[in-house]
Amino acid sequence: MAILIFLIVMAIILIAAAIYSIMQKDLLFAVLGTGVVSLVLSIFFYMLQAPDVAITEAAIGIALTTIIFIITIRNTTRDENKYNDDHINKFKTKKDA
Amino acid sequence: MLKKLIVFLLIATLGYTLAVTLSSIPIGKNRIGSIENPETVAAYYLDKSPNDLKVANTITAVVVNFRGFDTLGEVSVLFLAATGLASILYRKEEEEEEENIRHISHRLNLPSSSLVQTGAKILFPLIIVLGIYVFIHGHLTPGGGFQGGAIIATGFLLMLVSYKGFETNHKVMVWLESLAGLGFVGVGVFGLVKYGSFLQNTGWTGNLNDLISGGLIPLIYIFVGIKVATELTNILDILLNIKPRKK
Amino acid sequence: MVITPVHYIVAPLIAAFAIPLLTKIHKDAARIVPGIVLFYNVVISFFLMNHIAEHGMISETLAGWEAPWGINLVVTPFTGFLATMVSILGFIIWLYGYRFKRTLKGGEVKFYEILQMMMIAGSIGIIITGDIFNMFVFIEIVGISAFSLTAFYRSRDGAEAGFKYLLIGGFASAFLLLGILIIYTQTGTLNMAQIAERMPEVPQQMKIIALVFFLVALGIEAEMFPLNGWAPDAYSQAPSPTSATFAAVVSVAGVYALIRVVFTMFDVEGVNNYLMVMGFVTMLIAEIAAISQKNLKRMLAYSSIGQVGLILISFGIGSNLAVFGALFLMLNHSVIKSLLFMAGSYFIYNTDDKRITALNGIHKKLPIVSFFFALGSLAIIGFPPFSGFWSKFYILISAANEKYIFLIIGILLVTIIELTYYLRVVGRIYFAKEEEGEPASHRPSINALVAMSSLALFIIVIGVYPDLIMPHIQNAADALLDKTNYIQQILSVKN
Amino acid sequence: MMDFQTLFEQNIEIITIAVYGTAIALIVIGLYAVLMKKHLVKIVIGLSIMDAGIHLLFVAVGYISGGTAPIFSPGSENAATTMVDPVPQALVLTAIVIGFAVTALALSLVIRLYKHHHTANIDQLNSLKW
Repeated sequence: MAILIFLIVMAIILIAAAIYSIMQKDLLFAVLGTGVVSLVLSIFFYMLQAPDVAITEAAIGIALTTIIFIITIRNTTRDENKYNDDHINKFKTKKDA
Repeated sequence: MLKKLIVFLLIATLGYTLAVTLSSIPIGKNRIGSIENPETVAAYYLDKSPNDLKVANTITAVVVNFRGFDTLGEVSVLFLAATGLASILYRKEEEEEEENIRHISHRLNLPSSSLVQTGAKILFPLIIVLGIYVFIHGHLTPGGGFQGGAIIATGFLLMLVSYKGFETNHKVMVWLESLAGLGFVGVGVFGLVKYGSFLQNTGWTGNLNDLISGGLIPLIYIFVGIKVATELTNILDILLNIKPRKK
Repeated sequence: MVITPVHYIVAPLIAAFAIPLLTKIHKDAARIVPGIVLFYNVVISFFLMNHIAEHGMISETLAGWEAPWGINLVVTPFTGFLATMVSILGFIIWLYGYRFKRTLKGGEVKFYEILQMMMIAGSIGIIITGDIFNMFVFIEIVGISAFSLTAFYRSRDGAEAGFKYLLIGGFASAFLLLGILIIYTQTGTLNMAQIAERMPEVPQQMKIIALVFFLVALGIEAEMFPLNGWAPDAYSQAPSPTSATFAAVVSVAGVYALIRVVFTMFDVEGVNNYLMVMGFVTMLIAEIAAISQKNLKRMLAYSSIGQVGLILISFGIGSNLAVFGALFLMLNHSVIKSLLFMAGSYFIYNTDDKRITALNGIHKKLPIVSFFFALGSLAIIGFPPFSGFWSKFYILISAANEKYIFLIIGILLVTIIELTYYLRVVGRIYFAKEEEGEPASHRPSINALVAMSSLALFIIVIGVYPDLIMPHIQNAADALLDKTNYIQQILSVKN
Repeated sequence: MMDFQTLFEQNIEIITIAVYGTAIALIVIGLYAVLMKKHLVKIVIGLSIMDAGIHLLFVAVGYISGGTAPIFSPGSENAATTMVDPVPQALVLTAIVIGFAVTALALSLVIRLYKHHHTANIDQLNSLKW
């Protein structure tokens, strides 16, 4: 029974982490949320008798995907609501019209 | 507001459709059918993998042999992604010189404490060995080329972020990358020339659960492992070495 | 070693993996090797077409597992016809682009050539594979190359168009996976012939839901309305040889995938009508949008979508003659639209301006290119002595045979719209008052001229002697419609 | 391990709801993020969550109650009848790697766009019509 409860708790954590990661305004934490999604997902895969998929998800989903997101955030912006104040259209060229 | 409504309707439709569809695909039901008289591909694979190919891990047998062509395609997807990434983030030499920051490293680094560096130094060989172990034993235990390759890439990632001066040897990387890819295709062409079917396995397969068994399958998985490791390391290397824009 | 269909994929892959090494030996290797490979694909095509004309269709097994168990590659008169067309156009586009990219430096050339070659190879893969998941993998190969090439110039708009394309492509692959999932649980197989064989046993509801997922996913690849928002941006931002490849190769592969799934895998009633209606809407909206375009490449892109709509209508009519017309139109569209993109890109290259208004009186600067553009315009509208006439003619006849009056009216209306906007451009090129300016700085190089003239020659020759190509198209149409034979031939080994 | 299997067998309805529900929720949440969010990184996050849901769905339909992982470890050489379906797992392996490739490419485009626009908000990237 304990495993069943564990499974349901895991399902709730998974959904909560997914919602958290799309609602969180601080993108760094949002990305960590997707890391949690991957982590719980790989536990799911393991419980559903898919150890190969679990290892792949762990290595690629948790480690590599998270790190490339973090690199991107570092190169762009961490705040979801950040707007560019200078007028965007000032770069517009005639050719693109 | 209208957009929100449309999106909501779209999402509700998709969710409802999936729920209805899945309710008639019950989980846990055996859809494979009899193994002796296979009607589905799954039954056939479960039958042939231990008996004909002598590969203990059926998923490896499926990925490398039965559906090996998919894996070749997948490896090339990764290769193309690395190429595309390099092309999108490529900078002309003039541009680099213009910004005059060519020789300054801007790589993302952890706060370099000696603790982190020592830890990385100790962990790095262990991770590499683990990765190699995973893809060498791909036909026996869970894991294989992708998993091993991804683990090795994590090892390189650790070194790249903890040492400012750590650089992957580009020459070696290019050679390894190309040779691993060519090795994979080469094994396939070997099957084509010798047995008349691309990627065909050799007749000799050894015994189930031996390290050296399964014919060419472990060899292919080693090539896949090296290829995946180099491609992923390449992707990380390119991304980590982006120079931040001038403030 | 005999030539087998797998060479189509293996040769480009070997080249792609080896190019990073070869460039170290010779710096022009990255430019030349893809040409050799694409030419080799043309050779394979002719060899295989000969072979199937004598011995019937080929179903090659991979990894030594017979058809339903392993992945198989199928060359029927239909897939062989499309693969031949794609490989020949791929080679011509390479020839055209050979010196076009002279301005690029070492690294960039390597990336460009690898991606371009793999996009063509992946399209051939989509066409010849007989396995639905393998098709997904090839769609991803084409997709990844296409996203990267769209953003290849690393300009602001290019990156945006690439991102947009990638996002919609991501949707497509997600939906495709869902469709594959449903089909797999219902039939227990991934081989398209076996899926088709087992399809009657699948519950109707499952069938329709899976079909909807496939239609959405492949509709995106085939530029079907309303899923084609990516196309004009991608076409207009990509390097010109890539735009030509999108029109001539990628859209063909997308339409093929859609047709293969709808015609062979599924047996749902009424999907033909759906194709017809969606094709009609696609065509009408795209052609109307094309009128208002100010950017030459965007106009050509909308025109391409319109042609794809017409192809879908024609497949939707579903009679043998209509399928024949659709395949003929696919061929014509690929050839003519590549010619238009090739010629158009020299205008843009010279005026350094993508707008149509910049073309005033350009025929004095670039007489040959202008001639090719005018030829292509007339051909795509469907003027009689050119090949475009015949495909439209057969489609109209087939619509008349099936008594679809509204289709005939629609197609004629669209022809008038096409006439308006193409002749507007041609009129500007030839009759508008020339703007002040220095003579053309970038005259077409000899290889580009050879590429364009061979396409132009094809348009004229087929326009005058359509009998040269019609038997092949007729075989292709018969092969597509003969579903039972396809299933039996592939699965015969099993029984 | 055995504990898992018996429990799974007994409570298959709850597990169906939990696993399918989670998968559908992930797909729907991901789709919502892709369609409604304004920040490019958020959109890519949505795409990868959507992919994750589909991967879970694949593994779930391949599951057979009471089944073991499809690996013939020493001592279970004849256990083929009690194994879960290996094919969806193999397909998911491919799909995960392809998904990573697409994500990496998408993020590189985000970086490139940010360099040009100094913003990653799609409302401000309006040089082409969205």
